[in-house]
Amino acid sequence: MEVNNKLIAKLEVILFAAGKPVGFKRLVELCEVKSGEVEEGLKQLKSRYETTGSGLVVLIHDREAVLATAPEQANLVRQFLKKEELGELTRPQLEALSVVAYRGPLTKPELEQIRGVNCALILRNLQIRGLVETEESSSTMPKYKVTMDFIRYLGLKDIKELPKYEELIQHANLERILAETSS
Amino acid sequence: MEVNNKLIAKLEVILFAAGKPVGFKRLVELCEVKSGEVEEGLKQLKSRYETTGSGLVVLIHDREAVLATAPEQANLVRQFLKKEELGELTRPQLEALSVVAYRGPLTKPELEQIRGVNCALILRNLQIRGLVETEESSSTMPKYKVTMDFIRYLGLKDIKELPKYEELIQHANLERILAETSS
Amino acid sequence: MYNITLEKWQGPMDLLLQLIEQEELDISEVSLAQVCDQYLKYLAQVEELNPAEVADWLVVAAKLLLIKSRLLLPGLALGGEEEAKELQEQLKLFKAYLEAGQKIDKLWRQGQIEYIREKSIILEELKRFSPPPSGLDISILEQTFRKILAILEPIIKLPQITLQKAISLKEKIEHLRNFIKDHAGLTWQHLKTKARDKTEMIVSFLALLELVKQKEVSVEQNGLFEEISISRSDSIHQNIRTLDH
Repeated sequence: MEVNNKLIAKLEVILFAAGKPVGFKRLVELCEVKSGEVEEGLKQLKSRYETTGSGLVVLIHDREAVLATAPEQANLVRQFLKKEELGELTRPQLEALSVVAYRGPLTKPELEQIRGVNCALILRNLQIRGLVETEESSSTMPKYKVTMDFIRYLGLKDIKELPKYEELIQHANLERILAETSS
Repeated sequence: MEVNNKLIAKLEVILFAAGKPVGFKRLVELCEVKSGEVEEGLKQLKSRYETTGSGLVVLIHDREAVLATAPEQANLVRQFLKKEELGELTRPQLEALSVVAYRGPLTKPELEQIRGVNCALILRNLQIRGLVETEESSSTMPKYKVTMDFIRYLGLKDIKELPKYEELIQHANLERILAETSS
Repeated sequence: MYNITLEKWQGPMDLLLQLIEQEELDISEVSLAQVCDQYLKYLAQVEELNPAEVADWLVVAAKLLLIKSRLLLPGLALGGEEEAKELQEQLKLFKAYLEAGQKIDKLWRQGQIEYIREKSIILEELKRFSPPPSGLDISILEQTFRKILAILEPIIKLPQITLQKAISLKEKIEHLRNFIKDHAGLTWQHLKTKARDKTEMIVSFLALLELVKQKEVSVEQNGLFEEISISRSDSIHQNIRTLDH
């Protein structure tokens, strides 16, 4: 079957952005083509990755597709994740963590207002490490707080046992800077 | 430079697994090669994505690389991830941003000299939006520069694609040389 | 007269550039002198609108006045060649970046964002609680949080600081006004040497012009390039020349 390159690029983009298996049905919907075309497109994407000597592979199983790293690269991925994501905390990570610990649960914009820098990647990392998690909330904006694992790791039963907890979270500077987020 | 395909595959795997910008330094460490080889490998990976008509692109900025979706795929990704569009940039933000983009890294007083107004709040807002960051430096005065997010949001592959980049950057360089020789 | 409100201007450079462009002039010393009065008119409104930025606007006002006076009254020997050159350069540079900013805005609005994956990929085996290898305790958290609270201090105070700067400039003008009024028979030369730096000299001159305009003092110059003497209007009423036009 003739499948145009545009479709292949679209499939690649969706699989990349997803980072997990995506069903054929969803792919058909998003690409606005027939099911057979999606299957053919995936086949061609798969063979393109194979022939260019890429480190990535397209896996197809049970009418789902995923873009993943080749099995022989697992060690490299492990090494990378250990160093980059699970190594020592960087200064900005530690700072964000201390704010979430004392002032959490709080939203990302609130954290950013206090820190004065963008915290998207920092929060992503703290979540991977299991130090921070989002709280179930009815509002649209998720709130971040430290995990029970982290509280226990610090030797505490409750995060409110942090030194000078009451005094520090009632600091006037915090209220005033947060007042600016809402305005 | 001759770079073997294995290195290119490794770089691709790391960038894919990271899903965020990775510094050249880390790439050198993980691939156990010289810095020049990483740079050459990235260049070849970048051009492979371009020539195969892939939906993905390799972006390089400020000695970091990231794997991202191609600019023309933005609508598809937005639909898939249900992403909202970015808010507008205000005029003062645009002004400050263009100075930092063409002239950065530069200090706050240098920026203020050009804009003629105090820029503390603007810089803070741009940092919170993730468009500007400070450079790690030993000097007391932090220097500001644009981020990889800035490159990504504008759909550029390289900061050199900014309108009139060469012209404006030459202007800045010339002034710098003049200032240095006169002092 | 242009019907524009000041909220539109993002700063003195922005306004200055618009004034020059509306007159269809190039950026030059002459055109800066030409738009000086219009600029001052706007400045009067800016003070009411955004006190936090008055200082920035005043500095440019002082430079413009100096440039204008220099062209009108070369005999004053005010200096100011440097200020004129600097302001022109600053304005040209500002214009270039302003235009570049508009192009950045165009790209931004196209929304052709290059997306990265939002979530990280993590190997199943690494999905576990991972504190930093070298450890972390509550005292580090406390210290870090205290530092962050301290850093917030100047940010919260920011609007007040700019305001203070503005007030001190205005106070300086007020102070000089009183000084001039109290010392009838002063010469410009005297005032000039009293100034600690160029900015203060410019501000002195600004104050002097203001007083002349309000007819509180008179200035007298017997010939081109000669000493200018300043006196209270109630003591001398002869040979008044306002420097205002």
